[in-house]
Amino acid sequence: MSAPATASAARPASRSRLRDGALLALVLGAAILWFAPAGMGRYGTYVLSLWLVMSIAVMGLNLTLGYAGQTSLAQAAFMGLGAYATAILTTTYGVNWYAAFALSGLLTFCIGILLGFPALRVRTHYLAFVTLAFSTLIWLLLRNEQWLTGGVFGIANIRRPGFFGLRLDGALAFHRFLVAVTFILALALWWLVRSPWGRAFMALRENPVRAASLGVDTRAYTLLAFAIGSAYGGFAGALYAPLVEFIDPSPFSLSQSLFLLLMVVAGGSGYLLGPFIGALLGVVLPEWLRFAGSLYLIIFASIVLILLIICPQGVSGLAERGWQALRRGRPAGGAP
Amino acid sequence: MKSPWIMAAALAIGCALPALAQDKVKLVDVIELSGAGASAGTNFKNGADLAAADINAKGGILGKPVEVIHYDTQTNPGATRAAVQRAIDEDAYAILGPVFSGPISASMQISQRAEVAQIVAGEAAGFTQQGNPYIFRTSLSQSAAMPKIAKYLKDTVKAGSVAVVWVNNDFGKGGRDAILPELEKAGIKVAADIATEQGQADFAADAIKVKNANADAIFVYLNEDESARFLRAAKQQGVAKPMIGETTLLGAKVIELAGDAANGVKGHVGLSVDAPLPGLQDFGKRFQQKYGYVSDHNGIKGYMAVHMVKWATEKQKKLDRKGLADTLRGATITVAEEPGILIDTTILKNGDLDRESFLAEVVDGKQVINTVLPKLNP
Amino acid sequence: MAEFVAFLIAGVATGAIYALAAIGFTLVWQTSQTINFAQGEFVMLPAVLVLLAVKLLGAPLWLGALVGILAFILVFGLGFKVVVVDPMIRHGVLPLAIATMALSTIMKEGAKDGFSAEAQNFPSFVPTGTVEVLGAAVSLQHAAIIVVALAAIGLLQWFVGGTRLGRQMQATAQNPTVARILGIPVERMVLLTFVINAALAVVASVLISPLYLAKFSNGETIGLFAFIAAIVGGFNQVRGALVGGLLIGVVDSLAAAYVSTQYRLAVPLILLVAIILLKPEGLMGRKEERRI
Amino acid sequence: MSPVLEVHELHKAFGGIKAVNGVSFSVREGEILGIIGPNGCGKSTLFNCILGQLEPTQGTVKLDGRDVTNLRPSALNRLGVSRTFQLLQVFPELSVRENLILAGQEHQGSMLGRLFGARDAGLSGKAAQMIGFFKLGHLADAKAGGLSYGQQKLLDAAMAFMAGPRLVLLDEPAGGVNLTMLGDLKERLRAINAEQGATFVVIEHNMDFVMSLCSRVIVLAEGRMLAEGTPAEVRANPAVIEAYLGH
Repeated sequence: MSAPATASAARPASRSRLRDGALLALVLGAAILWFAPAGMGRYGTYVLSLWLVMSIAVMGLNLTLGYAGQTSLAQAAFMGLGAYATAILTTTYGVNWYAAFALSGLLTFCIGILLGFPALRVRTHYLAFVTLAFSTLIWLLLRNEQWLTGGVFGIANIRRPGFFGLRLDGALAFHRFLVAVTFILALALWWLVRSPWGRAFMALRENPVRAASLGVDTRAYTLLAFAIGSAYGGFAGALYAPLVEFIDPSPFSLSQSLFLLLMVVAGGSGYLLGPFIGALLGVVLPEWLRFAGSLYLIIFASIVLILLIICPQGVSGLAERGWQALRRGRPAGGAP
Repeated sequence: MKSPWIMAAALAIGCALPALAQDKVKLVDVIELSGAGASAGTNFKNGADLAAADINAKGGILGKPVEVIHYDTQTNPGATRAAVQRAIDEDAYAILGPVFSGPISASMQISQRAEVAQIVAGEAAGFTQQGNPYIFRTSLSQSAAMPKIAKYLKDTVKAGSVAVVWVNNDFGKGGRDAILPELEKAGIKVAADIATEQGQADFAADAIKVKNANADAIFVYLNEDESARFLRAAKQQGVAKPMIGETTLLGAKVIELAGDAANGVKGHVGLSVDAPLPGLQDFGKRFQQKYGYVSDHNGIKGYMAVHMVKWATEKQKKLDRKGLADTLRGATITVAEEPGILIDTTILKNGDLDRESFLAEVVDGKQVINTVLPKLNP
Repeated sequence: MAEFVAFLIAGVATGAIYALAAIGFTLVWQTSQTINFAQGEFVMLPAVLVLLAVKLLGAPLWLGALVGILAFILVFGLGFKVVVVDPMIRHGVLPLAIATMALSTIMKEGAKDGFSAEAQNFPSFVPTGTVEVLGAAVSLQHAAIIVVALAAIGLLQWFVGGTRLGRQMQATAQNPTVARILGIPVERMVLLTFVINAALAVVASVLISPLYLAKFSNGETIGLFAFIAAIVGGFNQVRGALVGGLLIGVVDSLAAAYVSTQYRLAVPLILLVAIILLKPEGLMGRKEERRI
Repeated sequence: MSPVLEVHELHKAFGGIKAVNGVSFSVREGEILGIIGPNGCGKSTLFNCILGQLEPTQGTVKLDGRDVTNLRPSALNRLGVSRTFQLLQVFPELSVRENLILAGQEHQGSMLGRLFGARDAGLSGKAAQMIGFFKLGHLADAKAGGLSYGQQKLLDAAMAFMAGPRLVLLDEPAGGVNLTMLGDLKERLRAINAEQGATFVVIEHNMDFVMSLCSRVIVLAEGRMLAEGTPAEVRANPAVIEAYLGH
């Protein structure tokens, strides 16, 4: 996944400034989303909530793929692990949701490290194939081990958490809870990618051999990129289960992993806000297109296809290019 | 970079449509139109559309036209929940569908909370056992159908051992989990227990396994096209033992696809357009006229679901959402009273159904009904 | 033993289906580093288009077949290359792979909405009947698939190695820059591989659909297995598709027989992981050069 | 005084081909050692074996008397061995400043400290100093990918010095650089050598560059050491003349 080589004259690296703009956008976004559902009905609120949950999963994959350059086709599997861990712990064992949330993150973090090991041996598409196999194996486990996971019938009546005695069962209350959690997780990721770790991840993406020669422990960072990205998948799952209040294996299949990958790329891989845009495209756009009746999925896929053809770097890439062109005082042109 | 949030808000507002005035009877069909359940869902959708057209041609329900809106579940619980939530926000009078038990389980609490009747096409046993008073079936549940099959295997086929072939989704697994205890009760040995994948490329290995199990009979519980392909593979491998199945093994689609290989297949049929009931046969003809193919049981379910709403609404003489569910619960709908129900149906307190069903056999490429099984509690 | 042979033969017969579908994977990868997630849909669609043409035009089968197949090759050979691959290829493997995912949704949904959500019979030009191979029954259709897969790979090998056009194509696959310097029309060569890919998809579709039925969702399974087969056999070798396809077919069949029907899919996947970790270029593949 | 780097009887074979065939040498503190030889003489393979990029078939590498054979590149780097590559190796999507901070950050503190510590790992000052030293001041915030070839080459070298290395191995630093830039580069390298007492090993093709920069030169041919000495001695060595003119 080589970065586009821009042979043009030196251009200002506006990334750092953009990222601080990203912080502002995060705060603003959280504020807007806190109040947005007013008068929107439970459906609109639910769709927004679902969008936030998917955004968390996409954020994780964006770290693994967009920042650290490690292709993973298993993010939905991690979401599934998190969702099932939370569902089983809270329904069967009566564990507090917050503890289950933390344990889900820990579990997926550890399994993410394990999945990272092949990445030390093989890269790019070969790595993608290994994660593809892993993703399907997890799905088979979720479906077949009925004694634990409920098998094809899934797990129903998953309770929503409370907050210091406050009940969050209502659509709006839980939505606000999700806004807060998403905001915290996004903030953590914002901090992470700005820290030296983020720099090391990007170095790993752009040139692992050179990075190693500069003392970057590529092994540790590769495993961490997988582990943290997977943990975000686990967190998303731990929120998905109480949001839908029911889980079965279908939302954690290979095709969903591919779909999450689509959201990363379409939103703009390697951009902090890319996952939000990607998940917006993947979750909210199809809902919105429902007015088109039976053709809505064709229209949705066509929009994604055309978007990618016009801008392979995704919406964020397009926005950045437009922004730069605007600042240089000339209209946003086509491809560089 | 604020644009995504604004876009999100705008899109979400676009999602939240204003409630329509009640000059129509608005039914929202939340159904599998893509993903693993698309074939079943499309049948159900067409059946419901045909029912709405029929009802509107005769002046609607209480003089108001019926409108059926279809929302795709993508065979995914999260998307299903969104669709049902939307239906309720849009003041749907009743919710039809979905078919798969995952999507049903993910959405039935929503309609329960909103006190809206949800008339589903699922056959798995579980969801009517949770005390939800707003869920209704359109077919016999597997826990009602499987005892009949076990009895048939024991008394008519006289099988001492059976090989069970099932598709590993909620439908197949549900059926398998329901038949195994019944077989045990009937003293029939399970010689082989074979799971298959939905969309599996080839059934040769499964057919060989069945053949080697050397059971007295084979119970096949797969979706229609997989049923057809399994029958063909079994024929090719020279499996000669009787093939016993449920509605999905004896349907017109299976016979069309499997050709010769379907001949001699026997079993229990809940709903069939070949049943010896004029209503069902007439429905089958008109469905084929309109859509160009033969309806499977899901098409019949869609048609019935709309007519269940019609009957109950006319019974309570008003468009009362909560009343609809109350009226349906425990009701018996007869064809004499409401021809659109196609077959006399009793709705139990938990939403399960009791009605006649059939024992059938495929002879010369046609489904022939041998026996009509009475209701469990006539 | 007889039982084992029966499973083995059944596996080979199924494996031939995967092999036939996998050839196209390896071909487009070689010339343009394109991972086509819509490959399964490429195999699903021609049969559907033929039936659709017959239905819409009310034409006899041969005419419908002609129209459907030509339309497919035009749109998904030529059109796919020009409209989707060309603008995206410069931006690396991933965006293009994602675009093919979107394309697969369009093809699948299009087949469902434009044709039917139900499976349909597809006529076969191979007579029905079975042959006995080592005491196991194999349908003539399966036998034909094996023969055609072998022939297609033989033909491709001959074409690439034995004809001027083929050698130009191979040179393009190995090093487009050098090929361009040598005066080979690289663009046209790449285009040619996409047309061949579409034509192979048509052949696969016509042969597989009588068994597998024409249905919009068929691409999912075939695509996944063809993908696994191509990787196991070797992504950068056409003959790898054959070896991988047959191996995966056999492994799948034996897994269903002796491991667990519920976990039969797991066995080919574990094989896949093992191969990637031990011999990443695949059983038959060439080592790809790694830049330092 | 013990040598900084000791290479003892290093062998590396690829299948049957012996790319490096028993090379031994040592590098003294503060010197600039040049390694020259015709194409395919094993220079780059030797480098890659010393730096842990390749596993030597046989032989040892010692840094300050400590055995570092087969140590991973990142670990070796943190012990103070830095390098540049023959082909350009900067991080194109990062700015010049970020490239430099990256080059130094892994030498500071612990892994967790880097996560929770300062964004620049306290290296902004050092990076600015390097930027000034290599005359890249006007480009500090530009993406490295947008720089000219020569500028990238300077950045590449600057990165190698960022962590204050004990030893720097430069792989063809002059390759593809125009004459003015070449002068700049040579002058900068000399200055670092003089000011910081840094020790260099330079692989080079460009004879003039090596001869004018290095204090000692090793000549490789077909995986073996052919000659060793000051630039003047090597230039006069008949075997060297033979090897070079023979090709």
